[in-house]
Amino acid sequence: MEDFIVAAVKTVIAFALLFTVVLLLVWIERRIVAFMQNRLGPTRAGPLGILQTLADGMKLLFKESMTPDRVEVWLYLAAPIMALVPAVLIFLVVPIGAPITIGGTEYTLQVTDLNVGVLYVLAMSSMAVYAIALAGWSSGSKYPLLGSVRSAAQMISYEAAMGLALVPVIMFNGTTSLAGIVEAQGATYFGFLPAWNIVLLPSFVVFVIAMFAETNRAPFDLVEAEQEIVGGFHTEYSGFRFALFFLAEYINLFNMSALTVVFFLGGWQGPVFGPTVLQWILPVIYFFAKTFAIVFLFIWVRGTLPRMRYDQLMGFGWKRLIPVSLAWIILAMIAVGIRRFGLPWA
Amino acid sequence: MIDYLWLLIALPLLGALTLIVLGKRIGEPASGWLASTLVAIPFIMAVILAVPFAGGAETEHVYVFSWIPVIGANASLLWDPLSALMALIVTGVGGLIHIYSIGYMHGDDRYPRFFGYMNLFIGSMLTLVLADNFALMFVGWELVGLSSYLLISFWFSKPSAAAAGKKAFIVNRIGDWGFLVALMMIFAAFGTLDFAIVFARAGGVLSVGMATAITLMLFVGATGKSAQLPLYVWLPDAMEGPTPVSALIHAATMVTAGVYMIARTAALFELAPVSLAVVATVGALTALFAATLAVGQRDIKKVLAYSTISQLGYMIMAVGLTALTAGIFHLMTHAFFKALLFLAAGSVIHAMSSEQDMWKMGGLRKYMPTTFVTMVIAWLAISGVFPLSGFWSKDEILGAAFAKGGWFIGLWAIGVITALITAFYMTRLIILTFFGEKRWDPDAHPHESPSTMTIPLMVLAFFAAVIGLWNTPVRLGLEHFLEPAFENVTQVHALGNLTVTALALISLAVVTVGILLAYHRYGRGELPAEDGGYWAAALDGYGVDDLYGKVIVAPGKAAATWLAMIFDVRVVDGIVNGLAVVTKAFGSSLRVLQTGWVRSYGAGIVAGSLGVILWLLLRGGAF
Amino acid sequence: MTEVVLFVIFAAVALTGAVVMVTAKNPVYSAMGLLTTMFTMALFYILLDAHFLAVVQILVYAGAVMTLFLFVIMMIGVDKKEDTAETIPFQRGLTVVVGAGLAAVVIMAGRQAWVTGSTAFGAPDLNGTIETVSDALFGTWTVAFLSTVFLLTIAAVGTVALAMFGTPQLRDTKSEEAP
Amino acid sequence: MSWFADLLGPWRGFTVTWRQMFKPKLTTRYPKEKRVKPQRFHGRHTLNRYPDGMEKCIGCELCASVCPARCIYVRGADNPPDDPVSPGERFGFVYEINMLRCIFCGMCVEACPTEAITMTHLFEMSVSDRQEGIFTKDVLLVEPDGTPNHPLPDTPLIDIKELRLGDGWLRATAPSGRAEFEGVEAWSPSARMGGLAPAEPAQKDRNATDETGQPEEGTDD
Amino acid sequence: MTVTIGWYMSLAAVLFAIGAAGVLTRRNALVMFMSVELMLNSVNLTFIAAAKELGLVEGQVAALFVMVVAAAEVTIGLAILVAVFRRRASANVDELSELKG
Repeated sequence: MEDFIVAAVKTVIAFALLFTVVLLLVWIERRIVAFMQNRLGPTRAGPLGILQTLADGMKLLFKESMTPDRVEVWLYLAAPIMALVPAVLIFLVVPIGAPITIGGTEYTLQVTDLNVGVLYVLAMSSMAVYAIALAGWSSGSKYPLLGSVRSAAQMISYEAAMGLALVPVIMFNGTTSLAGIVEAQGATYFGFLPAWNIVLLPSFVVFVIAMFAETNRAPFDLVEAEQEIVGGFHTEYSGFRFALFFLAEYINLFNMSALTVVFFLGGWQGPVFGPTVLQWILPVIYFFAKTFAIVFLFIWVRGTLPRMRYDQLMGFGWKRLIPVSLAWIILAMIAVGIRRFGLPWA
Repeated sequence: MIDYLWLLIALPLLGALTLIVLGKRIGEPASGWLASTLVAIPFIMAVILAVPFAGGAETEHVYVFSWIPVIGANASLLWDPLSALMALIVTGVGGLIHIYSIGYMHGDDRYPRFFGYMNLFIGSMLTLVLADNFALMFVGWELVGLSSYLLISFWFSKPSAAAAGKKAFIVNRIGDWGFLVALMMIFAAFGTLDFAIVFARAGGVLSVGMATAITLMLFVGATGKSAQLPLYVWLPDAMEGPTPVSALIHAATMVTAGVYMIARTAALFELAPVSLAVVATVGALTALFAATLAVGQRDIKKVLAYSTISQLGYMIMAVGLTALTAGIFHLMTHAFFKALLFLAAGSVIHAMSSEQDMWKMGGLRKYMPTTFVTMVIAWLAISGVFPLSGFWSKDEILGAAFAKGGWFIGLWAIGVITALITAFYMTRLIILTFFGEKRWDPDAHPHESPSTMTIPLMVLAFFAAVIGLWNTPVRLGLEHFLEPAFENVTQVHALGNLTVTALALISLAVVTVGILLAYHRYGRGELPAEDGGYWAAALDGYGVDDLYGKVIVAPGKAAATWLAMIFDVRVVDGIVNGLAVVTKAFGSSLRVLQTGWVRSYGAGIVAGSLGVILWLLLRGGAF
Repeated sequence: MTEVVLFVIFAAVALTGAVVMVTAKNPVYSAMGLLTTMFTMALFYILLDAHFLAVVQILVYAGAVMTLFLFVIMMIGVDKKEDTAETIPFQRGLTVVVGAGLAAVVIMAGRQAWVTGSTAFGAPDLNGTIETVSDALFGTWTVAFLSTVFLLTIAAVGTVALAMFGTPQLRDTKSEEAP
Repeated sequence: MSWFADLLGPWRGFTVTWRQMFKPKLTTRYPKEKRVKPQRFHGRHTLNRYPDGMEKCIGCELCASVCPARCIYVRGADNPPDDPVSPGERFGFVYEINMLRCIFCGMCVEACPTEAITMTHLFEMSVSDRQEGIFTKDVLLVEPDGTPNHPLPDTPLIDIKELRLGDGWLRATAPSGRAEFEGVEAWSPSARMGGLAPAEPAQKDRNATDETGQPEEGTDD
Repeated sequence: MTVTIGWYMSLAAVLFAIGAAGVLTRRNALVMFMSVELMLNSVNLTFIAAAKELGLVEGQVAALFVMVVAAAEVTIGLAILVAVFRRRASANVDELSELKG
């Protein structure tokens, strides 16, 4: 029973955290992109406009949710939910801080630690395709359909690269549990260099690029390329249903940044000192600092790079990323083999 | 290091693969050097590994990987003094011939391919001699046959070369058949093909009859590979191949495989006196027969080819007398001096722009001093002049024959006569080639060969001269060296010193007579006209080929024609067509079921599987 | 007891999904039904301690196979409603017979001792973690595993070939019409 | 080193966006700060009056006929003799502009023979109903004091002062005026920067000097 | 009351039967394909249930192989389907009966 309560509390906290973070995230993105374009961005709602997203959300909540004529109603209604659910589910396995001990019981700062965490993450991120594909198809309109077909192909393609990019990480750390991967990155080289998986640089690069494509962000935001296909899959959505898509997109953005941190940047690892409470808080701070650094990278890229053409996108995915990942897996395999079993002639 | 024994085989095979696949890219001199290096490295390894045997090291069995464990045939290698000696000869002489070929094959279109085949041969031969069981030995046996075929017909655009390659292959197949039958009999008798087990249990398991059958079959294999009567016919024709090939395969190494095989299986032969007698007799007869043929040849390489057959006869005779050390000793010395002879002949042919007829040579000693000197050493060695290698090894065989006594004395006599003829025809060869007047075409410009060719000649000449001193009756070095390999076999040894000396004096005298006779006939200006009668018959190989053609080939062809034209058309095709008619009728009646609808097929599949499951359930019990 | 409740709920969902899959007029709904069934399968696998298989089930079936299905459905269009009138003679009768046979087999098999006899999963603990499965996969079943590698490669090559050389007719007619 | 520069080439764009983040922002924080609009800004229309309060519009419908968006509706009527609305024979009895269709091209202003219709700097025109988008004469006509009318004059968005500065009133003489405006400088028009000379005498004074009742053309030249 | 392997076997049998019915009655090739997938899935369930019952990991390995084969089968099958569709503009299997005997 106690386990159940702990799990429930954790889940509630995770949800609250996730939605708060997303509210912040939208604001941060709008502000930073504005700054990059010599603008100010939202400044009105709340101090520095920090409540702008909340205001937008309220607006969308109270707007009329229209259901166009020629939609497949059930799928049309289900699609936004199918977008949100996997996005939220991914966050459940992300460790956001070091385990803390209260009254002799150890609590991990993640809702649950699966021993197949990496695969779970991949599985859930592949679920995101359904929402987009179904939204586009069920809208009964051509732009959404085009957008969703594009997105299905794009996400399948980049999922492969993403999964391959994670293989060296798994080999290197010898575990598929996210907590385990973070733990494994706690060591140091030469006593001071943190042993983060960023040493697997090709993996990191491939993962980050695939991440951009998976979250449909610039420069891979063909799914919603306004100039060509209006709004893409969510053209026919309005009101709160649109808000759900929007929310899912930003939750995905945050999740992916968090996963990058977990896989490559040492998770919550960092120098810990001071009293116990500080020792609990510092890892969380490290984690969020790193995550927001990746988020900033997302925004920076969006502010800088133009959108790719569709054939460039697919060509890049299949002809560059996947071969590079495969070659790198072989190299990493040799390296891990040598590390574990010694040189072949020794 | 013994664990890396497999590299001995693997390196040449690797070279073969590389050169056959990538040869064109590697180019002309480089591929020759690559091939030579890949033979030289095994040679060095073999030397390092063989040295401990001088100090009485143990026999080693090196397990490489599991192959067909059921029949006791794993890829495992045997490293005892005998195989070590063979490996040294193969890689050492082979390496020198490789280097020689770099110069000899210069300018050939398929230069890299040649070295690829040569490496393939070296690898195969090492497989043969290092094998730890009959199956692996057979693999090597077949592979040397293959590479021999490839190399004989290397210049396959020449019809005679292509025919010679086929002939060698087919004749060898007859011998291989014998070997294979022997293998099956061994497996039937012992349940394994592993050398160690077979030899250890041979005495207990085999009856005399069985042993005789097995060993005779093995000997059929040996006659094929070692060109003994009656399967010798392929060897003279094999001279169509490039001369280094003749030197390496058809003089020094491959043809000695039969000798090696009999020596290796001596434990079986020992149980079958009849077989031993057959072996010794066939060897002696072959020696004499081939020697008489050698006298009548005009082609320099043919002389050497028949000479090889003759010398192989000596070796076979030796192993047939169970004078194994003597046989192997002669094998070794022969490898050196015969390789040297061939290479020197090749050098001459090279200089004379591919002229092989001795009647168109003469007086070459001034133009090719190195070749001349080395060839003279080889001549003296093969003729059995005192202290050169041939003297020691041949006399040991003759001594063994004499020592065995009884009717084997007859064999000794044949050996002595053969020695006389040998001295005669070798002297004839030397005189015709290097002495006397120039009889060659005025356009030819004989010249000494490049150093890649002469250096191997000199090295071989050195060994041909001195290697015999290893095993003099005074100091039996080789005998001690090989002792661990033959510890289970009772060998024949020459008699006391007095007899040995007497026998040596006899053979020396005979040799001197032979040389003098030849000098008398050829060395004094005018050459005798050699045509008609014996000479024509000898040039024709006594018509043995024609005989084989009439007795074996023609009936075979007739039978094949009947089978192809009558039996196949009427009976075999009739059965096949009949089946087709039946099937067609059956099929057209079943066509109705083929509706083209996937779903009806699906229903059929499900119904069928349901039926099977139902039957299983009704039959009762768990599945 | 919890297990029973979970099993019943999941089984109900799985059966609903399967029935929807077979009966839906629109292939997209069929796909959704199958997707539901596959998810519940993954849940069953978790109940059966095959965690790795559960995730792989979602990854392969839900993530890849069904996505592909959806993609193809969208690509070749689903506007045409299926005609339900049976055109193949005997098909309906055959289906009924086969269905009856299947029911009979299920009932007969259900009465076998190995189905009714066991009371619970009392066998040795088997946790389908990655380690356990991969030990078997890369130990005993290496050859089979490598064969699947070849199979997948062949499938990929075959798909590409079909996609590349699939439409000779269309191209021909166009080039004929052009002049 | 050029190869190194080539290698960096694709990444140079990131430095551009990075630098931009720290540059001063161009945003004007409207409505807290307001930009000075260009002098010839095409804002909302007004219907002007003569300084004496008479409407300038004579109901000629030239503006309506020239309008490319067909958004002006005018109906003229005869001036009541006892209480003339405009100085001439007729006046604009109905004057409506559909602002939802107007494209702010200014052709009406050019077409107007009496300069009755002009454009102001007023652009905050949001409405909550399509019906409200049709601006009637009530809204369009300036107040007697010359202030442009506005539906929501009290919202902080409206800067009447600016409107006064920026309106498009053109100086003109009225053939006749009302007595109550006599000698009053009713507003500070801004057709010309820096103010305007005092209003002309009232009509009755004009009548004293010029009996014809016609405006004196060319007197300003 | 506990869940025994029989429960899983029965469920799998029913699912298999539903899949078989789909193959036999539907004529949209896509839906037939899905029915085949359902049948494969039900077999996987029996494999894994048996693996649990017997404590053998081989059941799970077999299920894994089934998944791999299913994936390969789907890619090729759908590619064929698309190729057929391009030529005939129809996914109705009853119209594809050229191989009629």
